[in-house]
Amino acid sequence: MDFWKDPLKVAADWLMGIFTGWGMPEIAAQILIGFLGILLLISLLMVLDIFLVWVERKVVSRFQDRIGPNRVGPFGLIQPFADIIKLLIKEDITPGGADRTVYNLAPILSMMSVLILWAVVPLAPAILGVDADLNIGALYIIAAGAIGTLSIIMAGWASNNKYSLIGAFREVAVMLSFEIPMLTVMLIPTIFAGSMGIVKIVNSQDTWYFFLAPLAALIFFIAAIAELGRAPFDMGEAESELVSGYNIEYSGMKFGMFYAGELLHAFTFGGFWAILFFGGYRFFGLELVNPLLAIAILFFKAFIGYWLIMWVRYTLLRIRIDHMLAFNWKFLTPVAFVLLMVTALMNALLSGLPGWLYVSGMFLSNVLLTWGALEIARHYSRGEREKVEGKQVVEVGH
Amino acid sequence: MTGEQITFLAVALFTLGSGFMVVTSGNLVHAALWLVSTLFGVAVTYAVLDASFLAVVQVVVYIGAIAILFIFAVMLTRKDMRDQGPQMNKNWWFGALLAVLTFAGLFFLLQGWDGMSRTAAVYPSNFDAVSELGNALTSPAGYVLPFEVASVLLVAALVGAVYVAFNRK
Amino acid sequence: MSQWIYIGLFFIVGLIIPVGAIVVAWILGPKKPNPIKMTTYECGVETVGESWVQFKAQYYIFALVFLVFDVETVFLFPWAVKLGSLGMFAVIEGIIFILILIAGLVYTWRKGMLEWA
Amino acid sequence: MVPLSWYLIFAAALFSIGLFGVLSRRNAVAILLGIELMLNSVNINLAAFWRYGKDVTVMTGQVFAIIVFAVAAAEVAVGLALVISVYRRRNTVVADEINMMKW
Repeated sequence: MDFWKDPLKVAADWLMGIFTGWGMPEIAAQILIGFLGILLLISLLMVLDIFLVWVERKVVSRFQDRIGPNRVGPFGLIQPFADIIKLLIKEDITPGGADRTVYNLAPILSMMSVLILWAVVPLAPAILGVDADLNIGALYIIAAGAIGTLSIIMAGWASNNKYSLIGAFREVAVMLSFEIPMLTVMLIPTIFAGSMGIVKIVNSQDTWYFFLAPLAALIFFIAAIAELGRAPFDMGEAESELVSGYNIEYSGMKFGMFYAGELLHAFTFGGFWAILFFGGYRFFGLELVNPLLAIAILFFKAFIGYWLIMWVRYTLLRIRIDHMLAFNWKFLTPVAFVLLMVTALMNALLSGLPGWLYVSGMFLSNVLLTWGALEIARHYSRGEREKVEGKQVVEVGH
Repeated sequence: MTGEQITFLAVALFTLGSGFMVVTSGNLVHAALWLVSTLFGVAVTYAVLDASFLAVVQVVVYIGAIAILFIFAVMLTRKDMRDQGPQMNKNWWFGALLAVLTFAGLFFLLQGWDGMSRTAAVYPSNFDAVSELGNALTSPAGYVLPFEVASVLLVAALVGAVYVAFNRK
Repeated sequence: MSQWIYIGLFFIVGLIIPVGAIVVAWILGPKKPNPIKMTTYECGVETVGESWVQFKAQYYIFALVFLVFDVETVFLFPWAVKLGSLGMFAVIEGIIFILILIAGLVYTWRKGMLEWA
Repeated sequence: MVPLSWYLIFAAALFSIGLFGVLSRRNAVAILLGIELMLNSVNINLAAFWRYGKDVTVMTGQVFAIIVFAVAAAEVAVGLALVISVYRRRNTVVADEINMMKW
């Protein structure tokens, strides 16, 4: 009975008993248990990652009206394992002019920047030390992203290839630019929760923050796609022009690290989207029944976010880099700043009011702001178009 | 030796070692990458000091922005991948002497100070440093003016940098 | 501090796993390098000149603008944490801060620095 | 526990390394790298004094450190812009050769 209520705690206590029985000091035993827990979590994530390869391939083929992998195992489920074996026994080629140390370090850092994100993911209401409630969780996400950015520029530079350098520069420019709206909208859950700690943000979401700030959720989603370097923002690895961007010279397992890191990163950002705006592991009190159920809820929500990211990826075309950066700096960033000001103001003005009025006021202000921003953008773009094409623009019915 | 002391020594050695590589490395991109590892070591030092906010801001601002800007600048100001010529000027031995003297002087000065062996203040168990920092930065009794002036300073820096480097006429 | 021990463990495990995967692949994989294999891949076309290409200064400008905005947004985090309990004064203060920020953005925009020319 | 002196000596060593970089490097970008090291050592001191002061609830040390972050960012932005501006006009970043103000 006790075991099913909190299996991880029971396991931790059991291990604690064993380790202290060996004469190990309690602190060392605790750290060792933490280490084992983290090792378990990350190993499970790597297994999930292998599974994500299959999901991604299956989903893209459905989007493109194909069948996808279906030969190895039922529904092609064993396919990713075959891929892993191929990656493992493939020759690892280092290009002649490469800067070896930096070249080898880049894929490792790329994978690490994704794995360390899980340090602040709150998996369930009560789970051993893995979900350290840092009071700076929101910024930690950006900090991990900074290491990812660095790994890309390292890969691009060390490969000694024109394409990879250009790809890395584009990718980094896009990632840096979209970090500003992302940081700005991350301030909005912080304002509502009164804390940067991810656990506090989840716990204070009695109404999902999506209803308080739908525009912020949308901006976060767009910025996350750009941060991941996925289509329509996959400028860094534009296959048709840059071959593969920053990871062109990588082969074998090192390329596998970039690829697996990208997929897990997308899934993780789906998770963060759920955590910041859709209540994380919370689902009408269901999370209190059993921690494993709470983890299942979180992963389900993360999968929905991941699926949306895939949907966008396989539906939209790649955007040109100048359009992409202009979209960020001239539209997304100002909108995010105005949204932040409006949210802060509304939060102060509406704070005394009953719950439903507060929520609807916030929601309405967001909708109004979205409408206003789109109107201004449409007006501006019409003006631009007239400048280019002369005064012959006729509004074409949709 | 407690665990904290061992951690501190390891981090300090790592940081100083990479700091030394920053100033001696012949390849400037390598120097910038060594700077990243130095900055990361400093971030870990902040974490050891319980200054969580500073640790994360160190990574976000220094590694995520300043180091990247340095790498960009290095690549923008070079004609090819490799640097030519010596990286040290002919008076480098004088610089080294001065640096050693500075360190010796600081060490000597610190020796005479009686606060040196001070141990850390008690850290209240439910103390939220970030919240307290927000209080200090925004309450009228705190540092409102520096907070606003920092914003003006950064915008001024942006305007100045854009004007100096990229004035297209 | 105790939270940072776990974060540190995450960093260590996060390093061990990719390093382990790459080392295993290195042990298992064949190693038969030859000069053709090791050349730079540029779609089969012979590589011309150094890999260093003069890249656009525009990339640098975006990094520069990013740096300034990054620092300023980070400044806002302690403000946002404390916003609920400080009332109107803090809100107005934050709005002034953001307006100064937007002034910087507008200046850069007007100067034509955000164009990909 | 780590005594305060360790942090101060660590910071002093980092400062000296940065000083060496500033004094002996030829490349202007590398000189700025040295300045970054020096600013970081100052920040370590500020954080250490915050932690080792009488009362951790007094945040002055951390506020100072954050202002130093802003100053460092501004310094890098303007410094590198100057270097790039000089590079565009003189085609060099070697500090010895930048002598337009010398007669």
